[in-house]
Amino acid sequence: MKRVAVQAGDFEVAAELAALEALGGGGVASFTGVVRGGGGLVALELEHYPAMTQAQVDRICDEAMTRWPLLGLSVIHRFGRLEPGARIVFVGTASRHRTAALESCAFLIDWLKSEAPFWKKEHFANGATGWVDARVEDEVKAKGWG
Amino acid sequence: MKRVAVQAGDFEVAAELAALEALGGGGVASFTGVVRGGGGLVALELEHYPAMTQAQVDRICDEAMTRWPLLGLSVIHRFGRLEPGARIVFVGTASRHRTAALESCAFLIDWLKSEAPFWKKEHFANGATGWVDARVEDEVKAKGWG
Amino acid sequence: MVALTIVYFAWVRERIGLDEEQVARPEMGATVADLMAALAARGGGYAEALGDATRLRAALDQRFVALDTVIGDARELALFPPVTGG
Amino acid sequence: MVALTIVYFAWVRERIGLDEEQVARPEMGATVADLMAALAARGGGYAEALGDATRLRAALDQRFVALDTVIGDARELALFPPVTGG
Repeated sequence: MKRVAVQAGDFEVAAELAALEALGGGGVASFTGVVRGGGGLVALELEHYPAMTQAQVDRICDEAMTRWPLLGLSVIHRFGRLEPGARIVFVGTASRHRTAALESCAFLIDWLKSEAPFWKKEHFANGATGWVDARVEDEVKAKGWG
Repeated sequence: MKRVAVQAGDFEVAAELAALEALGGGGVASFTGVVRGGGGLVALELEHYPAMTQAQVDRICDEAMTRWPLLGLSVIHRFGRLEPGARIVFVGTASRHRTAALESCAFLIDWLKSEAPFWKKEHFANGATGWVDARVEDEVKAKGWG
Repeated sequence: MVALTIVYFAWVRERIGLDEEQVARPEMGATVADLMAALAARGGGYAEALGDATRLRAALDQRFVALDTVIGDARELALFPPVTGG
Repeated sequence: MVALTIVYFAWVRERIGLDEEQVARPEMGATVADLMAALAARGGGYAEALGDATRLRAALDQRFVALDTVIGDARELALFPPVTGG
């Protein structure tokens, strides 16, 4: 099972996890990224490269499936305007081996951060806006997977 | 937020994750262990040491909270008779840093495997039963956290 | 001094045929391993369950301890195989 | 040969003021960096957006490429800052 979705709308984490649990693998790992508030942030705007995004996320998932013995994975990435508390991204993996499930989950989120064509713009209460800078440590982390 | 439950009944993963997401941390990681079928297994029976279990799991959680900057965690471990497909254990962590959420989740499940007083007995369709042997690699993994 | 409660789990419990029992408190300085050896000397299920210390783990008053730990004034000793939770 | 489509994202798009445009296909052997320099030479928003190549990344036909990659017969070039998804 490989499920990849790039969408504006929210999603049900429970449904994704239930599908992964049903694969009978023994272990399901997940990571959910949520818009962090504070500092007067009113919204995060996620721009992406529609012609590329789905194929690129798909490629990252295929890479994870060749590296770890996974029974299934599910990756959902949202775009558009998201307010604090909203989910941005979900990664779920199922495997017979808990280490494979957890490591591939970490790999996928690291790779999404540095290899998926999304850009975040912050909107603040005072009207200011700013594009989020890529963090060097994210690129280092993704490269760390070799 | 620290939630520890040792219980016979099932639980709602969605509710646990929602509580962790609501902490506003940015990242929520989880691991769910499910009874693996196959080989004629009809049930797994989980015995535990009631006077010790809750306190010991609590201690493992405190250890995770001193090692990583967590906003919250939730650990649920079931006991009693569980059929293939049933959830056994859930670990959820929330942090501002995705690495902290994912690593502490891996730490908690590794430690639960080697430091929580549970024992698994397998029941097979032909009436045979057998206690699951501890795996050396699990002890090595838990020790790997130092 | 009060008796010592011993609780057994998993196949240790099954082989001995008891969840729990009270025993006379061992002499001062006795370790968990010493008591295990004394129990194993009873033969039968005790020998089967406790004969090979390398396969066993212990807790004193609900804390994991090494088998060479002195029992002292602990109230409860638990004997069991390595844990397999998670 | 058909024109080359260039698509812009994030602050590159904002500074140039365009989502996408068609340009004459650069001469054979030209790299992404060569084209970026030519576009920056237009001045204004182009210079602001594309003047510092170290801050930019590119994709040719929806595949990430290094800036010294030859454009060749690619149909679509994307120029953008380092990605910040996840």
